[in-house]
Amino acid sequence: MNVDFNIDIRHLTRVEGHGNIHIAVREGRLTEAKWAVIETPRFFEAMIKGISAERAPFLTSRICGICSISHTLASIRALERAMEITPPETARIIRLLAMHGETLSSHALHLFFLAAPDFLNAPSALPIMQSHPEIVQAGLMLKELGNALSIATCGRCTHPVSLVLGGLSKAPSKQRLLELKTKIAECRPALEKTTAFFRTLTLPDFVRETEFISLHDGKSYPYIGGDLVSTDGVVRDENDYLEMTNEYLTDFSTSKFTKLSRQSSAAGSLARFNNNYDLLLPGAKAAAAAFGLEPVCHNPFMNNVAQLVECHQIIEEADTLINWLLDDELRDIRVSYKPKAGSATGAVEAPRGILYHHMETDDEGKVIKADCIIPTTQNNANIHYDLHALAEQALAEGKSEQETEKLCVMLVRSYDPCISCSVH
Amino acid sequence: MPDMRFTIPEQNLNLEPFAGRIPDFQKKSEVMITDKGYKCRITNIVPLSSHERVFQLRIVDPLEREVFNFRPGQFLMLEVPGYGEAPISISSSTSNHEFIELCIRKAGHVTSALFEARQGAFVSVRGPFGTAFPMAEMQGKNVLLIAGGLGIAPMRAPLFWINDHRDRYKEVFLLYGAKEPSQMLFTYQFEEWQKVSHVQMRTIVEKPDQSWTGRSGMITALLDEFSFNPKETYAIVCGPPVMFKFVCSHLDRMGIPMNRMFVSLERRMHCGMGKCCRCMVGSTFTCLDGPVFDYWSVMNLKEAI
Amino acid sequence: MNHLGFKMDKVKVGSFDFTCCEGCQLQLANKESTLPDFLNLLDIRNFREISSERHNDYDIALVEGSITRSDEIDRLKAIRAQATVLIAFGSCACFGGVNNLKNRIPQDEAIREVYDGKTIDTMPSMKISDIVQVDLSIPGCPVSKEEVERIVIGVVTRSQVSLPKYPVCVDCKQKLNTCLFDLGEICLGPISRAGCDAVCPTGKTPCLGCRGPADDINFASFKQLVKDKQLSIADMREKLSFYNGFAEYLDT
Amino acid sequence: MIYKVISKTEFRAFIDAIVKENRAYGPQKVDTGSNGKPIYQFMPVKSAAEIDFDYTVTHSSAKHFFLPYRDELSHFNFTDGNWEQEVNYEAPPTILIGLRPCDINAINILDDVMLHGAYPSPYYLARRKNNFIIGMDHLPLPDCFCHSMNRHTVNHGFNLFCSDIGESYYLSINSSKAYSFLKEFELQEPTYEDNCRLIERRKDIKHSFETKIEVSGLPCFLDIEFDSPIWQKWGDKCLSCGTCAMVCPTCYCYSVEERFDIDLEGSTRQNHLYSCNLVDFAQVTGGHNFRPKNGDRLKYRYYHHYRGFAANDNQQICVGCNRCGRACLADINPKDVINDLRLERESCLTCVLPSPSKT
Repeated sequence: MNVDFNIDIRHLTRVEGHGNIHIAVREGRLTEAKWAVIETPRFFEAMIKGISAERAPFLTSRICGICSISHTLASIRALERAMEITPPETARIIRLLAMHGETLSSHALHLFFLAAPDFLNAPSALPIMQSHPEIVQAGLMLKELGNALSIATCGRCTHPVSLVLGGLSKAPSKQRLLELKTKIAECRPALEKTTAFFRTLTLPDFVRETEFISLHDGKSYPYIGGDLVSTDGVVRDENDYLEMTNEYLTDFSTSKFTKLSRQSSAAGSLARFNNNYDLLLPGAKAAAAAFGLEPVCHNPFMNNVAQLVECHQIIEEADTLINWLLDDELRDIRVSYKPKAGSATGAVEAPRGILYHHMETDDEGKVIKADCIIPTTQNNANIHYDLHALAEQALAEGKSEQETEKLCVMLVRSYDPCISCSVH
Repeated sequence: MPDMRFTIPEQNLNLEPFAGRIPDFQKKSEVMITDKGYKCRITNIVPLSSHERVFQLRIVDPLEREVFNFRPGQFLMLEVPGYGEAPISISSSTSNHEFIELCIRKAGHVTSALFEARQGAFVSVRGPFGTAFPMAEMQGKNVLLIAGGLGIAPMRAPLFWINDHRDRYKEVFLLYGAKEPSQMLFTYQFEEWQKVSHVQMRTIVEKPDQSWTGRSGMITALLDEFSFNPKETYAIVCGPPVMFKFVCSHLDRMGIPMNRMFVSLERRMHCGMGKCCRCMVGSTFTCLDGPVFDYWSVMNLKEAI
Repeated sequence: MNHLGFKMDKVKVGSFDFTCCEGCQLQLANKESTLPDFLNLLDIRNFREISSERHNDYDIALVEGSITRSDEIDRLKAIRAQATVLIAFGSCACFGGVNNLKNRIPQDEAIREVYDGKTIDTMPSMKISDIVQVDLSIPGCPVSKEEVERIVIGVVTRSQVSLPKYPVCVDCKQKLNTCLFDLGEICLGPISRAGCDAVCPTGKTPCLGCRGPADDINFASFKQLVKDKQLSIADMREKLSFYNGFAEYLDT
Repeated sequence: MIYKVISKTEFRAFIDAIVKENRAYGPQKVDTGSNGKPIYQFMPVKSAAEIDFDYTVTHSSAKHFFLPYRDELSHFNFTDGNWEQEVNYEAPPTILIGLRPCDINAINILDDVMLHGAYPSPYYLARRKNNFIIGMDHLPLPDCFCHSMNRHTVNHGFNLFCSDIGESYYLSINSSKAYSFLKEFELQEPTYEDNCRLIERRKDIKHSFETKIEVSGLPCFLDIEFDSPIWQKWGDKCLSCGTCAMVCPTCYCYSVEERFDIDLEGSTRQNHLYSCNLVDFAQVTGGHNFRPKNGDRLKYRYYHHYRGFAANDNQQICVGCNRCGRACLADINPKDVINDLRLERESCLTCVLPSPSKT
């Protein structure tokens, strides 16, 4: 079969940020498959220099509009570790709840607004609102619950206001917590409906052996801090994050690439799932079983399913955390601290995967050096090489140009890339 | 189970704390009227110029139409649902119970929306509010009406009143000035005012064009064309603040007592009922104590002009 | 809606992002309870973040982000040429936002710091109005969905479209918040434009002025206040420069 | 009015019983300022234990229970080519605990404005008649000047008033509802000693005022000083942030806004508490601002408070709680402004004009 075609997608839609896909086929053979991030760089690591540690998390929050809470907490964790601040337990729980809110709402946004249209052959979620109103309604409910969790715990769902060094500036009221509990109960049927709906969709069959990296602390499903582990057996301390990432520059992308034991590696829901399956709650495990999802899964399209499994996990956990908080006085939420020189890494599991902020402070508490490594950065190389393998498989199966193009964009979307975030 | 001994039931009249100054709860209708307007149908729209139109409104409910009464000089709060309210002076005859006429310039977003509305659409009015021109006090005297620009709109109500009771007044003069001939409003009524109402009328424009054959200049120039006894004359001056300021000082020099000159002030109003305080001039409310003030009071009001 | 005998048309909207975190566009999908009604007001012609459909016949352009690369200037000018109403959406678009913090550092130094000196196409951050005419501004980091709803309704119905002219303190006091100055912190509430529902002081963190200055602010008195309370002028300057909304006051 | 005495423990039991069954608000410590002093506000309470009975003064007044910061005036429901207007001003019964005499006086002043003028407000009335007010006296703070405004005592406008006479409260019961609630608790007839203690307490309060403002003749002064440079001087300090009006118990100026519902099926007319200090208070359609300067706007607030407006019989509406002075970041307070004004006038009279007797 002698076909020549180019797939050239500029500014891929339904993802956060600007990325391009280039596929070139000459005489039926794949000659080029490229994932290029063309986002404008913002130089956060440069602009943060000289900013007070107190303000720094508010700045790094602005790296990303979707996972701002993760960025805030990664910076806070790095700075608290650098300046030896231990936040109170109550604050730790509330922060965790804030993060759950963000992950839930981000997953819901991705599943219903960005990914689902592909499976239903729609250009966006807007026509789905007409064709499948009850599904969109369920998605909106989950997203709203996520936002409500974040708003109650840190004041706002995008760019949180009350997450501060040393703990929290304000605790949620018991009244708000009780309202959240009711909301969670109301959302359970929506989650069931969502799961049932996604089971009706067919995910492309594609596998490429991949090394998955995530946090792991052995006690609970990972969110904030812990060891850095990979499915290839690598284990590192949080502060040794550079050994996990090995960033390098390519000439076609403004976002850097990373690698560990192989050519590329992946982070995200599927990575967390693959490394921490045993720590999932029964409900989440049951959801995974319903999709036949088992660790270690190497199909990147299954990241969508892993996100849905995590929604189950988060809703269960959030309920438990709220119960803990309802038994608490909610008074001890912030410790005071003295600025000091130091340096440390804060690693958190953002919705899209492991996120590192490394901060160095001087003795006045000003940030003198910072390094942020974003999950999408860690996925770029994997997306790039996946595209290559996927395009080859499609050609081998005799798929048309249109079919190949659709598979490629679906692949990129499965990673739920957060591109502006990756070019920070 | 709630302990009923300590529960305050809903809507319990709790009168004691008012200590003898209990508001009149019984006259509930009077309390209500102030916030729910009269629903009106726009029965006619008369274009006057590119930016000014007369809107003829008819109160929908026959009973309300019967009740609605006003005096020359009073204003209404006109509500265009969705867009909000604007204070508008009433431009029609007090004896006309069928229609209310409002002469409106397209200025803010409320009036702009009204200009889009079709004939037959419904709007709402609250009021009438404010003070009126003292038509009774003027009886047996000359009446000098001086209007500048859109100031002719509030002037129509006293003109209609005078027409209805022409024998009670001596000489009536109407001086009307506009910036340009095209901005002269109600030209179609000039003849009626002069012939039927026996009003001596003169017009003047600041910037004449080719079509204009009349006088040009400042409105005060027209005063020389009439002779009357200033001690026996009342004046009503409506127009932009700068205009009534110099007209009134001119009249003062002519010898008309300051408390016999009446002007209508305009301020931003949000309630029309003396509560929001947006229309305060000095310590007076334009909506309650005005909009009609005698010139002596205006002189004594801080920030009036 | 034709209760007055005239019909409202949906507005044809395009949403575009430049250098930013895209958090403001994300707000459009928030406030889920009114989301279907909100989307019903709009005919979305171009919105890369949520839809694959792209048309270039929009009347209203929401423009998010600041300008930091030459190709963005051309894209922005093309949007301006098409749009009847161009709305600067968010603090980055209105003032340059946090992106302007990089302008404090020489460009080569910033590139060396982040990209090991590799050739990177970038330039000092600029706000939208530095390049093209802006018809309406909705400041905020991120924008408040409530305000966006209000302004979109205003545009659709041609009713009043305006931002509050008064400072954040009005809304903050209405929430019965404790004044952050009483807690020993510098808050930009007294000089920043209201409309955010005082979300930061309500979370007990100081206002950083993401909505820029209110109308006709008394900056001299504010500076005196910081001095009188013996708070740090350096801290005040860091807050004032955070979103670049107060650029004109920094040297005074 | 019926007078009784109740022990403090029994009083708490009574409060506990009524707050449990009703929507209730009482003073609560919400924060500690950086100066170490507690900050109080009227907050929703569900038991007597949540109330700080020995509080000093709340940061914000109780005004918003009667004049909410935002209040719906009416709602329009649109149909094809037509609409209906709905007006609803019902308010749920609410118990307010611990209001100071100046706070209750402030509500009485609002009654004059909202209920006794030309157009009584049904919205205010609905709330006023459904609020059950329990007042409590207190020793003044160093900067309180309600005595100067003669607002440090109150004899109407409340359902129940408690004077602290040591181990017990001396109750002034001013409504049958309060009396029927109290009947379930142990009350004593005031003894001769109780009466003496009450008089002592009142004397004590009266003599504890450290801040005094001379307000006699102020209306006239304010008229004369309308163009005084004093206003510019204080205006230069004013941040025009509206804080004073928000915390004030009597500032009631408002703004009316109309907004479409998001589905465009209706619209809502709201009033919104405003302040004459805010920059666009006197701005009219077309953009002209009658009071573009901070000083002009600040003057208006003082004019309204100490001269009074025609609509409320020209009475002074300030009650002397000094909430505005305490909350003002620019350190503007009535005492200093009025003293300044007085000083200006008096020095002017003595230096410039010869005394009439000498001419």
